[in-house]
Amino acid sequence: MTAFILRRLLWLPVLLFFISLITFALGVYGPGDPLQVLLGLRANPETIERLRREYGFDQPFHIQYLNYVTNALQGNFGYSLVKYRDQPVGALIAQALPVTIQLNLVAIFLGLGIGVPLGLIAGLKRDSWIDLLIRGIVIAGISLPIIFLNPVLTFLFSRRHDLVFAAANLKFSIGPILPMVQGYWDGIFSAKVILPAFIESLGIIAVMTRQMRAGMIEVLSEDYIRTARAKGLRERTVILRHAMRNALIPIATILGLMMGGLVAGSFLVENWFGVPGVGQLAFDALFARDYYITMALVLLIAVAYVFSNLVVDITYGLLDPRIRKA
Amino acid sequence: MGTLLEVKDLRTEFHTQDGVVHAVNGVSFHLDEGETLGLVGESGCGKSVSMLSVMRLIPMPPGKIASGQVMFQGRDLVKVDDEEIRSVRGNKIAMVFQDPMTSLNPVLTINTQISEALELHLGMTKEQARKRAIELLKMVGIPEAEGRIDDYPHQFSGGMRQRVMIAMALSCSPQLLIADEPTTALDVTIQAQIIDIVKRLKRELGMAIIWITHDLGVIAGLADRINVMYAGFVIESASNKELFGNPLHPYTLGLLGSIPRLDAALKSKLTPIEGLPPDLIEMPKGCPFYDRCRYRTEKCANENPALELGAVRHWVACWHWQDVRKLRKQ
Amino acid sequence: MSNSENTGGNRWLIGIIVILLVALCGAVCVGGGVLYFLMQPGSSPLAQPAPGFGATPPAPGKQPTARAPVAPSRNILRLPGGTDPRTLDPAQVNDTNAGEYVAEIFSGLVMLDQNLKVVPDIAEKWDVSEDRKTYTFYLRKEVKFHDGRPVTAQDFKYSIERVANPATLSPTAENYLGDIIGVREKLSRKAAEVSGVQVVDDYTVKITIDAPKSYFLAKLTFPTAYIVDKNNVERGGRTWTDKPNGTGPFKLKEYVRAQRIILAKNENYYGESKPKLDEVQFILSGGSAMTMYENGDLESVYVTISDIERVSDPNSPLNKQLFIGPSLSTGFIVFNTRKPPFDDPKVRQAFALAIDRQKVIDVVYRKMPLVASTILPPGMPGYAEPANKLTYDPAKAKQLLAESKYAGKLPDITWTTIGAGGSAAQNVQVMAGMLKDNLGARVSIQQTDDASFFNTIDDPTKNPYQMFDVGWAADYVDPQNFLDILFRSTSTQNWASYGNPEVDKLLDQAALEKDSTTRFKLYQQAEQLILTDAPVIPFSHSREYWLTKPYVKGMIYPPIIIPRLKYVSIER
Amino acid sequence: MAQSDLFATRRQSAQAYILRRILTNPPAALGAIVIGLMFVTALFAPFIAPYAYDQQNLDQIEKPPSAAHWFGTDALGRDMFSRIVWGARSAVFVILMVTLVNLALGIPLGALAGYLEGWADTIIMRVADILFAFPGLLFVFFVASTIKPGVMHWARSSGLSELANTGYLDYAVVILALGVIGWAGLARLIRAQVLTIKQREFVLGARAIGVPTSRIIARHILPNAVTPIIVAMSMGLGDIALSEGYLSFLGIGLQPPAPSWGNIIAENAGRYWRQFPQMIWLVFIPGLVLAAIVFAFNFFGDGLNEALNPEISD
Repeated sequence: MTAFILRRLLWLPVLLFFISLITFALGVYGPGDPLQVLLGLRANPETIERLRREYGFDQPFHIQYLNYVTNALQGNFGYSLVKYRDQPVGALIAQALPVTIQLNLVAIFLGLGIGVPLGLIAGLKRDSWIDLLIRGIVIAGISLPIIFLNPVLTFLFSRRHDLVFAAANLKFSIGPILPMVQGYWDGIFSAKVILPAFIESLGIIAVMTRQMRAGMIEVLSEDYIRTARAKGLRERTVILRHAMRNALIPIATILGLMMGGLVAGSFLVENWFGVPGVGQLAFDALFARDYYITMALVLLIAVAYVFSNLVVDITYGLLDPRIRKA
Repeated sequence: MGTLLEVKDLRTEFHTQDGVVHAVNGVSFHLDEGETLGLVGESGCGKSVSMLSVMRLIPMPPGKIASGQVMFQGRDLVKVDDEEIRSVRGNKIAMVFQDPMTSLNPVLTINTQISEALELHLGMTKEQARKRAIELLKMVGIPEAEGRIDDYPHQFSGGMRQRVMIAMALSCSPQLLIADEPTTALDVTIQAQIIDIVKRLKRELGMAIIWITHDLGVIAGLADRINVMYAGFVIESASNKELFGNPLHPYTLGLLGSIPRLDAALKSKLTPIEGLPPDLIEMPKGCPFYDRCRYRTEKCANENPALELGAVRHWVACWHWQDVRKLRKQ
Repeated sequence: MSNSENTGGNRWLIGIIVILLVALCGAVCVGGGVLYFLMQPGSSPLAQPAPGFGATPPAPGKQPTARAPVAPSRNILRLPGGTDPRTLDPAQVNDTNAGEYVAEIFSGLVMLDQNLKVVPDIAEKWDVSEDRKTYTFYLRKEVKFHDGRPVTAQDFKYSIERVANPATLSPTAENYLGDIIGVREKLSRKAAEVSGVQVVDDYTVKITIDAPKSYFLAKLTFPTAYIVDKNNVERGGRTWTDKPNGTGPFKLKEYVRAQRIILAKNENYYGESKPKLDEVQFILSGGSAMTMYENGDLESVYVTISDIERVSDPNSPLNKQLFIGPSLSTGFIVFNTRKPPFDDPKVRQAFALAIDRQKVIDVVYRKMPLVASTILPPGMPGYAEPANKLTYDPAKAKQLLAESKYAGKLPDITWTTIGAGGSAAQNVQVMAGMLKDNLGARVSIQQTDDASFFNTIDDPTKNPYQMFDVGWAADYVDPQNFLDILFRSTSTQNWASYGNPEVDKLLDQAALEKDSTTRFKLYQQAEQLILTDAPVIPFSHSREYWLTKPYVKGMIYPPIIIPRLKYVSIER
Repeated sequence: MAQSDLFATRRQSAQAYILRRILTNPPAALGAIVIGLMFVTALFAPFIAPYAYDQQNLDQIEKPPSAAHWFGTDALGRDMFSRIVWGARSAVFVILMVTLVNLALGIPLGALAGYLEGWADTIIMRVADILFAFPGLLFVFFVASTIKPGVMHWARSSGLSELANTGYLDYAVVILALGVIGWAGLARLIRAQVLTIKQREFVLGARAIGVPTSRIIARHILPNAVTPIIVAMSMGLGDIALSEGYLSFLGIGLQPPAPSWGNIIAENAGRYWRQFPQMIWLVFIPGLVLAAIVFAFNFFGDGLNEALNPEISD
């Protein structure tokens, strides 16, 4: 096990080297110059040349890259070039990261809380109308484009709707269900988190439901479930203790892998709802060619990915005794 | 001895995308207390399904018990509510399955799996159940039972797991043990050990046993009576001695012919039955064995024979059992 | 519950119950929402449009009538902040978004007043030498930084030296201070000190520039020349602006990135107009500003295109709170005169006449900007009503095209435009449609990001774009800022690659002319020549539309960065 | 187990069996119909659309649906129905091309990785890992926004400005970006298949008699991996349609006035999301059309999956 972990950790620097090299090259040689974004229409060739020189952008690529790596190894990931001029990239990410992680955690909890029971029911009632309905809803959830859900859901929940039933001569209004959708970000304990988290959780719900359904179907056809039933156990016990535990093992794996995605925000959602997270930072950085930010984010995601994989492999054994003791 | 279990005209169907599979087609038999009944037939003949139907363990849907009665201690197990059938399962009737490798839950300890039935049916506390579980493991011959009680199934060998299964089945001292090919997945020496254990425990505990197998050789040393099944029908039913000494159904005859016998090994070659069982979705209206039968006539194609008495306590479902007996004697 | 559950079933059961409850809530929300949407009978009279994607992230809104405006308990002004300012460092400011904050926190020797005239600020007066190259500024003696330290001439000197220090990486040093002798030398590391700025005594400073330039004082009003505190900068390191110590009418009280910026009154402000507000809060993220304004969460707000029709309606209560001001900017459609077919002036003129600009402005822009017929925007000194208004005339356009050398063989044209979203190019789409209908021109649209766009058009000799649209807003109030920068043949911002020796000559004369009336006349002559050659089509002059609560007095939205909040007061 | 014997499949041709299973699965059949409709619409767009997609009528803006304009008109007075019909053509084109690129990259790379193992496997799979590690859309966006100006500039400077003007390059960029990202999943799948199949007797036998590697892969291994590929691809098509929408929404994809569902939503969602009646036809209809297609692909893929693997395996 130790050797396995070590091997994985040794692979990390190699991965980081290649990723950083590629992103750095895209930043340096890619089109669009951050200084040009900074200077906008008032770009003065003299100014551009001076800034390039002072930033060291006129140096050969390998020197620039080495400088970057040297600084990065000392914990200095550069300074924002355009978007938050002169702010240390590390500090910017440190501000955005908790927001995104919190939002993603809420989304994952929503996804688990909705997806697992739905998958459980669908799996238990395989091929019944309720199974069909659940699968339909779940697939609809991931089929609705975010760019469509954003405006429609905000419209639905954040304003007053006057309902008129002319036939019955009825007229009433439903006030905004989520008035807190607007205003600035207040952390995950404000109502503002609900819509973005819900939209982000749709994909997770789909994954969880599908996995849980397939898992339940598979597990329920296992011999040991029949054994459990033959013991006269309550169906509840059979499902909760015998079936669900086995069906949840792959769910745990997926969850572990999702932990790697915690650090990446959905910029479509964050942008629309004004969530000051990583997604928005990445979006702004990409558009502004603020490539030190982009690079740091890319490296962060890579590290998170490697570690989440490692953690999954290690904890997998804890969940499944077959692997634990093997 | 009184009757423990009486099955009358049991029919089980599976509703699949391809059509209705008629797995069990009006099986009737009875079992006395302490009796050992062998249930014999090829794979897919409905022997397992009929027993799963008795315990109502058929997956529903797609399965469905279409009709019939399963009388057990004065109750019709087909009709009782879920709560009641559960109080029977594992308590009065227990079951041991074919593949010990997959029949134990991989993520629960042996203790949990044995104890849960004890706690449920006998109302034991955790400690009592654990003590009893250790006793049971000792009873089925698992060495160092105390040390192994908290192990997981994958830490046991196949034979040991089957012992655990038996211990689990016997935990509540059932009146009836249904053993669904418990030795098929094991190698020969282990098979013998398991059979010995079951024999010994039957002597000690006195429960009735229904032993399902496709291997007449296994059943010969075990059963008091044997039911032969084919395509969802019981086609012959007789005592152990009678069946082996006086088989009346062509299919039974074929089965007996396919057992390698030490004394006959040199003289006659093995004669497996040619052909395949009928399509259970589109059942032939006549005798199900028609296609493969050496004695078939026009009548066999059109009418399905019912069980009739062919000898003392010996029932057979064949239009031509008399011919079979004659031919066999020649 | 039976005993069997006790071996571990409980945890699962509780878990399942919790999970089901959560799921139920989710299902109810979704189901209810869908149901309730389906029941929606039709138009809501209170529909509120929002800004488009890209500019400001649109965010959900509340119903205006849902809540009565809550008056702030203190003397606090709340404004929409839009996106985060790029910087709060005067040396780094080059956009209005950042400039708005910096102009309140810091100040310089001179400033622009509400009428955009250069007036004394930290300098109480100044002398200009006979050759108009040397300026002597006399500083007020009572000026103090926010921390109480008095401001002296050395502080000004330090500030200029800092901007000119190449390590400061100022993006505006050349543009705004490049006229001062020594600044360019120091920027290129050829000199250690800016020789053009000399400290005469603690309260007198002398600035020498390289040529008599009438717009020099106007340039000095830009944040680049603001005074910063040496201790503050040197102790604060690269992020010293987290706690800026300025001289302006307001101090930075709090800045939470992407959330809010709060400015507080500078009690020791030296100027004549003392700040009257205790606090100004800029809300940076989330929320549609318009909705927040209507809910009483903001005291003043910009009006965007989505709301303009509603607000312009004289019956709307909001109409009385609406103000409109010029923005000193012009939007242009630029032809690359080195690329066919736009090397022929007749084609350019034909294109100009084939676009119904009024219609575009009416439909796409909901009449917000003014149709432009001149390069200089109204409000700019030297602006004159144009003789020829370039009225839409498809017949004449066809005729001009037929007279051109591309008659009957007009090549395909690509119109490049800045676009970050799929919705960005509506104006261009409409105009391309008009060119197709009126001239049979096949115009395709290519959106590009602003970085590549600026990069490309700022190098006119290599610019591959045939046709593009771009806007220009005044940096300082002088026609030179439009005509000289955009149309002199040697300028890097000569986007159209336009070259007319006559125009160049007029621009040279105007730059040196002392008498402003004559000077503006010269600029007008140049403008006429340019319009005739039509390297660009002036398209629109945008206007600022804003709403202000009636209890807020003195609120302005000037077209140029000026300290404006000190004029504002709340009176109920 | 006795049960599985009971369900012994009746003998019939595999294709007919799969087809029947899909057609008897209502959601999958519905999906197939919607997908078919989209293809037909795409193919016959010029005949179906009553107006040109870019025909403006500035006097008829934001009109609600009517007999003349089934889906109403947008802010420039263009017929929404025609735009959505033409949008189907963009969607189909992108979906097909991206799938081709994915297959062209994923199959050879996955097969090589699985067959050769060793360092080739390590390199290919690590690259796939990296692609997998990143949030898909962000990565596509990163690639697209990075390569687009480059491609445009290259096209113009190498005398292909005609091409740059036609809009084919917009398609090319979208296709390239989505294609470059999308192969990783496919390659993983194929590698896993190859690793399994390669141990089978017929492959070992082929190798024993000296059949060259390339032929073993092409003749023996790939045909056996077809089923999972089909399932994976059919599930992925919906994602491609969505991603194209997002890219266009962000302005990197197809350029207006060329209609794509993404840029139709983008044009209207930002502006009309609070104006109720306009929202119905300017936001709701295009959004639901895009959703319906993705929905159809997902259900079809699900049905196909079940048809091909009756006993659901993970």
